[in-house]
Amino acid sequence: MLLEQLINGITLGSIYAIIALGFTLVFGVLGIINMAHGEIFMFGAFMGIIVTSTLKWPLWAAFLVAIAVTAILGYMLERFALRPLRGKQGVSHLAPLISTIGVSILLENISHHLFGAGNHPFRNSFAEINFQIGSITVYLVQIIIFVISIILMMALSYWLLRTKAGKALRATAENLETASILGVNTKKIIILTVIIASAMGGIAGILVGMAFNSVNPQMGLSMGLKGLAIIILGGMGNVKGAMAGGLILGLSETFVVAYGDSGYRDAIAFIIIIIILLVRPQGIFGQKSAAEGR
Amino acid sequence: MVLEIKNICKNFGGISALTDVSIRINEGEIYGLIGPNGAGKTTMFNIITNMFPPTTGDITFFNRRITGIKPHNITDLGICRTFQNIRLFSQMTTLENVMVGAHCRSKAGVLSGVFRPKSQRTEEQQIREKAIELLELVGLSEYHDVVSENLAYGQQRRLEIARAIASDPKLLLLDEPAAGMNETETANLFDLIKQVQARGVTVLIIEHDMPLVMKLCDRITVLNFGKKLAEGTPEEIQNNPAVIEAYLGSEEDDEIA
Amino acid sequence: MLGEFINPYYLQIGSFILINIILAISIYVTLSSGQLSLGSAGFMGIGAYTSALLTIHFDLPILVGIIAGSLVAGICGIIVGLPSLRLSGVYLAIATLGFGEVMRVFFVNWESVTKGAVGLSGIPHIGRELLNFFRDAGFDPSSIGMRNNQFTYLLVLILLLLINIFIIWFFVRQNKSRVGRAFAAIKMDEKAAEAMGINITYYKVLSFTQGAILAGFAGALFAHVLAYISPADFAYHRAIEILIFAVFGGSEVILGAIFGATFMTIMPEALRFISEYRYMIYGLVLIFMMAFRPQGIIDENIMQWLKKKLPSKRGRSHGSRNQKHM
Amino acid sequence: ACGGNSSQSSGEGDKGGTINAKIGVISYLTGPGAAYGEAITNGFKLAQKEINEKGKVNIELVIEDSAGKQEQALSASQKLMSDDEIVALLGPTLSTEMNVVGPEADLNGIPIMGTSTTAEGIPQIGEYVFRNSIPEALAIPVAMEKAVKKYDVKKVALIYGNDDVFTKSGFDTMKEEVEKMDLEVVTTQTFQKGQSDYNAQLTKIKGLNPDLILASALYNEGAVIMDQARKMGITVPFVGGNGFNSPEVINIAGKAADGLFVATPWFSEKEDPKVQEFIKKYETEYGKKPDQFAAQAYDALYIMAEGLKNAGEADRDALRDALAEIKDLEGILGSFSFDKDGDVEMDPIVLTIKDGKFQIFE
Amino acid sequence: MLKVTGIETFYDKIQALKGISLEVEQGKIVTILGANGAGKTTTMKTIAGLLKPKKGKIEFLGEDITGLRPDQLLKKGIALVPEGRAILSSMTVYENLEMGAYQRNDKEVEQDIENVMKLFPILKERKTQLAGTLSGGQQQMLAIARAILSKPKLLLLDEPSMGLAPLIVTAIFKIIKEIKESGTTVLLVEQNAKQALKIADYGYVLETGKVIISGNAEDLLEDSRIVEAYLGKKSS
Ligand SMILES: Nc1ncnc2c1ncn2[C@@H]1O[C@H](COP(=O)(O)OP(=O)(O)OP(=O)(O)O)[C@@H](O)[C@H]1O
Ligand SMILES: Nc1ncnc2c1ncn2[C@@H]1O[C@H](COP(=O)(O)OP(=O)(O)OP(=O)(O)O)[C@@H](O)[C@H]1O
Ligand SMILES: CC(C)C[C@H](N)C(=O)O
Ligand SMILES: [Mg+2]
Ligand SMILES: [Mg+2]
Repeated sequence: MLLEQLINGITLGSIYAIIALGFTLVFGVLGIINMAHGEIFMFGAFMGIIVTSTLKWPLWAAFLVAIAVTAILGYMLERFALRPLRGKQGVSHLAPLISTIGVSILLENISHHLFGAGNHPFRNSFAEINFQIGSITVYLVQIIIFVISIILMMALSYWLLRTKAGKALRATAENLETASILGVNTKKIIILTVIIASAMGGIAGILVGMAFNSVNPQMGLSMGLKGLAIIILGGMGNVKGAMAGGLILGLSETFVVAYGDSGYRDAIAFIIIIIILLVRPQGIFGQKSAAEGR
Repeated sequence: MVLEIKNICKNFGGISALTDVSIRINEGEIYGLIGPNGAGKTTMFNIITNMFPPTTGDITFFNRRITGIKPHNITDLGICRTFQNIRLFSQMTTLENVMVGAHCRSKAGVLSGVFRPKSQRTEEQQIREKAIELLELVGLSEYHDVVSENLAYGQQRRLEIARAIASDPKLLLLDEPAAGMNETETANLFDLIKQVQARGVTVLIIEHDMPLVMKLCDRITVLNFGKKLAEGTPEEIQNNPAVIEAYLGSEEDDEIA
Repeated sequence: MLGEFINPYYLQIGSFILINIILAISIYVTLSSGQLSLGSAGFMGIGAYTSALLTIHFDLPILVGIIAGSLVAGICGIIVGLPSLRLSGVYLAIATLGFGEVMRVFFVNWESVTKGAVGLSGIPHIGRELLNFFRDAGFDPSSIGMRNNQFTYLLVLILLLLINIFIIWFFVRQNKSRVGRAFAAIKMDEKAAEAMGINITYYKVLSFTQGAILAGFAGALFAHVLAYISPADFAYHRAIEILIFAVFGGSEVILGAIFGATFMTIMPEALRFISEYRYMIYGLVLIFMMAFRPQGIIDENIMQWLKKKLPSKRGRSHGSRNQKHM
Repeated sequence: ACGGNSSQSSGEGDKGGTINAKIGVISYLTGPGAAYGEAITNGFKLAQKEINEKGKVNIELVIEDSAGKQEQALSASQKLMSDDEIVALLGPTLSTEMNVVGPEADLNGIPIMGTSTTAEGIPQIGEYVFRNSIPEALAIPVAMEKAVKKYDVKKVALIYGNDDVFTKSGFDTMKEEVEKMDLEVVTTQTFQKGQSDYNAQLTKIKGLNPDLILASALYNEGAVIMDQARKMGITVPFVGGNGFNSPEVINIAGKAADGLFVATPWFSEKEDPKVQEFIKKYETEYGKKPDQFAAQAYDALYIMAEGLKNAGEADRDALRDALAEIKDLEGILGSFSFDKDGDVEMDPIVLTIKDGKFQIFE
Repeated sequence: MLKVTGIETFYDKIQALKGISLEVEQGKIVTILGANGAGKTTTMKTIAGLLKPKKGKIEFLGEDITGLRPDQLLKKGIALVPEGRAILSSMTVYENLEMGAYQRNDKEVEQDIENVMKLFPILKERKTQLAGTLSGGQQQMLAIARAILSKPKLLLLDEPSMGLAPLIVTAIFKIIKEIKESGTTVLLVEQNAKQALKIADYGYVLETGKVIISGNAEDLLEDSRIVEAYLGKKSS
């Protein structure tokens, strides 16, 4: 039981973490909460279904198509919902929040229109591969999800902290103007970031589709909300924090169900963040901003 | 004695920004706080106004211990500051900025603000008149309805001073008020600070503009690496070899440049 | 006669607009001190449930229920507002959004009192109660040629309109006072405000609580206008919708919040004829408006322009940046 | 497919005794539950066409979207009610919406009939409120009894969506019935709308080894629950409510759907020619199989037509009285009558899924 | 090497530059003087590509560079130390320096970083401190050091001495001279008019967005208009 629940929790947590990484990346660079990330993720999941079930192509093609489509969506998001707001005078920090909410509403309704309202099954023989360990069934997909989330986290950490491009990205995050006079092509960096984040959402979408066999136009919302909770939990723009936050949330949701009252499952994410924020207002791994009384 | 700084130490992580600094400032003085970059001057201001607490040490203001008191209460007691990096309420007009400065000297709450009894109207009128007067003092009265972020740099610095004075401070803390000003503007600033002093306000000023400091201050403390290096009148400081070596440099250095 | 001019459908929409305006103002008030709170939906729920339960179980008059609902929401506002002081920006936004979610889950799970997801029905309806009152007084709406629902909704609308006028007046005046200046100062630079002697704890909690009271008040009205509430009414979507009202209309000035609430309530109704596409259009409108007017439809410049156009000295609404002219 | 305003009324001339009537429809057409609203309006339109062709009554439908939200449902109902020519309302889709719209319609004296609202207490809202959908309180016990008998059930586990009025009231019925039947409840689990991971709940259920799982869920969630349960190795049967009864369950869950029991008035394999004709027509018109909601809507419009015929005129009060009188009307769901409250009187049948197909469970 | 002709720059509708023309010769130090709000910073930002001029032309080494992005200009060899020390406060001192060499791919970067840290020893001491927690003056040094690391052909300095201690001001001017001697051309904006003119070869004086005086630095030092307006009565 315990072991089984642990596996459930880690699987869920890893998924949350991958989604949160996408949020964190965009927040880290643009200081914007991309409210449409959940919907982009949902589109990734639908691409998986279309490619494997409708077109009957192999699974790897599904990943490629999902990455391509979500990357394009990411580009369009940047082009039409974020770029017009950048560098304009008098733009309140709320504007990008609202325009990405607009994108999320639009995407949800488009997918509703294209794919219909209900759940779509993700049928794939790969999703059926499992091992029997004692009385416990472990699915290969679960292991893959965990591994991918770890790989993505490490790759992102390394990229941000050690590579030149990563540093340029952090510089852009902090101050667009400064980064540009240091020679960073900020426009390119921003597009790149949004595209990478979106593609990560696309990957997560397929993984979720395979793991839970349920894909619908609304799935972006609840996953998106969890993702938001996690980046706050871990500290905005912090890669390790996203991973840790994802696992904490996945495990605690699972254990609330296993040993507590499943009715409170949806609240647990926010109860945890409220508690953590009171102790560490900047999140578990977040840093306090410098320069107080100058 | 207006302000007594007793054995202040401040550590940030491993860096000790201030080590055992004591200063006593008398009523009516203009007191200078100078020293190399990173010596801990701004940090001292932050500790006096309790933006953060000292690691050890105490500060008393008119013999009252003010360490640990909330910043807004410190302003209430009569200490007000300006910032090294100008921090005006950028979207407000010049006049409104100064009126905010008078906040702690007025008391209208929500209900009287909304229902406007006589007392509130008189108070509001007084604040406004006072703000206008202060704008005149700093030479900004013609800009009263300009949004403050559209003011030129030097004007913003003067506005910050007006805003601080609006809180009727007994002690005014100025952090590099002359930074970014040319010499003519600096000369105007000198006159302004003198006028403030004439109103009975004690001034503690951080400044790197030596001609200004030497002309303006009655006494000066020099900090270096968080420690007190010297204290004295401008002449004493100017001729103190340790200060020259650490901070002022000699005229010859100047000529090499 | 009269009945022909009064379409309860429009009255109904009008009532929702007026309730939404109060909600938009609730977020505007918290924003005016620089705090982005997405807890409005939660406070709205608290107000709605409190008032509904009191009027259903204790037979209290609706008025008492509504006042109690606003107060309870206000108290919760203080309780949430105090610890939230340590948070700012998005952290605050998401923590308060979380508070709303927690409240919703709480309403769902506290079945013995809230009836869970089934919701509370049989809540006294303001209009119907008023109708009964008039009937008892010997007045029948048909005597002036109105049907029952026309009459009830007309009463509701008039009542809400009066409430709105008062609330707007109140916050416009507050804005122009010492308290309003303190809010604005905190919004622009918290540290500097503190250094100028403003008790930021007090003012931040004050504006947070005012927002909570307004949201609770709107929630209570909502309960007595719909006569039925369930936890789903106070979920994430509501919080986001309220945020959109304020930001879309322009979060800097109170008129923006009012305009936003009005526009965003009417739009889905006006688009009924293309029902399938109307939420797509809603999304597109958000994207485009933000691209063209990121500060919201109504901002300071428009206010200035309006003031010039309407030379009347008593402009109905001014923003935080008041008294441009002495 | 289902546009906003009004679909065409075909009868051109008022010959003889044709009764012309406008009926308002409030349906869930945008948002997560739009699939239900779509099936329902399709059912209405199909029936409308047939009825108008027969010529006795000529019905015009005015369809409004509620997006599944109470305020919108109320606005829509106000819009419809304020049109004096509209004699009755059909819908709204959800019980939550009906709880708001019902009292308003009752107050204004316009008959309203739910075709999919299955929660407790709906027809009791007022004299003018009716429904033709079988309430969960009627359907679920029947299915439970049969399943319990067949599998000799002693221990049950419950799982339900606790943030939705419909699944919650279905659960209440299940719980009541469990107590009546004296079964042991090993655990009660809940889930929330939009959730996609039920593994934690199911793992717990699995550990407690129930003989039967009672699941109050809409088909979207229900199908996924079954799928995940079977993957985990839970093999016991499921009993679900009316929301669970949809061909979509088989579509989503595949062979994992085997072992589901539901009680319903609607069975598509019934050898009644009326039923088969309906299915054929529906499929040619809309390209998919009708579900119970389409069927209930279809019957509902016939009930309205019958009421109008009996009332003899398109008048709200007359129609109400005529509706209340309706007895033993034959429809595709079977023989139909209203009880004294305006609730449906009908015996449901129990279906089970076997080999990927709904079958009558004997 | 730099030739600016008739540039006009706007902030929304406010015209900050009303047709500025100036020229910077290779290997020289040219200084721009002017009161607060005269348009000095705007000129620098326009040259560095942060602002786009509505009218006018900017040429660098004979090539039209009007309207290019800052990163493209840096590639061509124009680096800016902006007013108000735009350091990256959430990155460490060392990372800030690395960012200075962002466009370089040669192997000497590390060595060069060591060298500039010798120029400003405090930076070496605070290598791993977050730049945002440096004192005001330390930040200014970091900003200059960072710009040097991009090895520019033309260095634009906007009030580099602001907020610096007297000794450091002296040092900074010395460094500027050294930079020039090492072959980099410098365009310098200063409030400290006297010091600036002392090291400069040529000077321009701006007023409300226009050039009102220009000439050789020595001549300007003597110019009565300048003495009065910028060197103040009390120039020691
Ligand atoms: N939050 C902090 N964390 C770490 N170190 C800090 C922090 N704040 C200040 N310091 C360090 O404390 C020292 C003193 O800084 P302070 O700002 O007081 O200098 P200052 O004397 O005002 O210098 P300047 O004249 O350049 O403004 C500096 O070395 C600075 O790097
Ligand atoms: N972001 C801005 N928006 C609007 N007006 C601006 C902006 N920045 C500068 N200005 C205006 O443009 C004019 C020129 O400003 P600029 O900053 O170039 O002056 P400066 O010569 O650098 O002054 P200082 O010595 O204070 O740095 C000023 O009148 C200023 O008010
Ligand atoms: C469409 C159906 C699932 C509606 C459900 N029977 C209800 O009463 O809410
Ligand atoms: Mg300092
Ligand atoms: Mg400048």
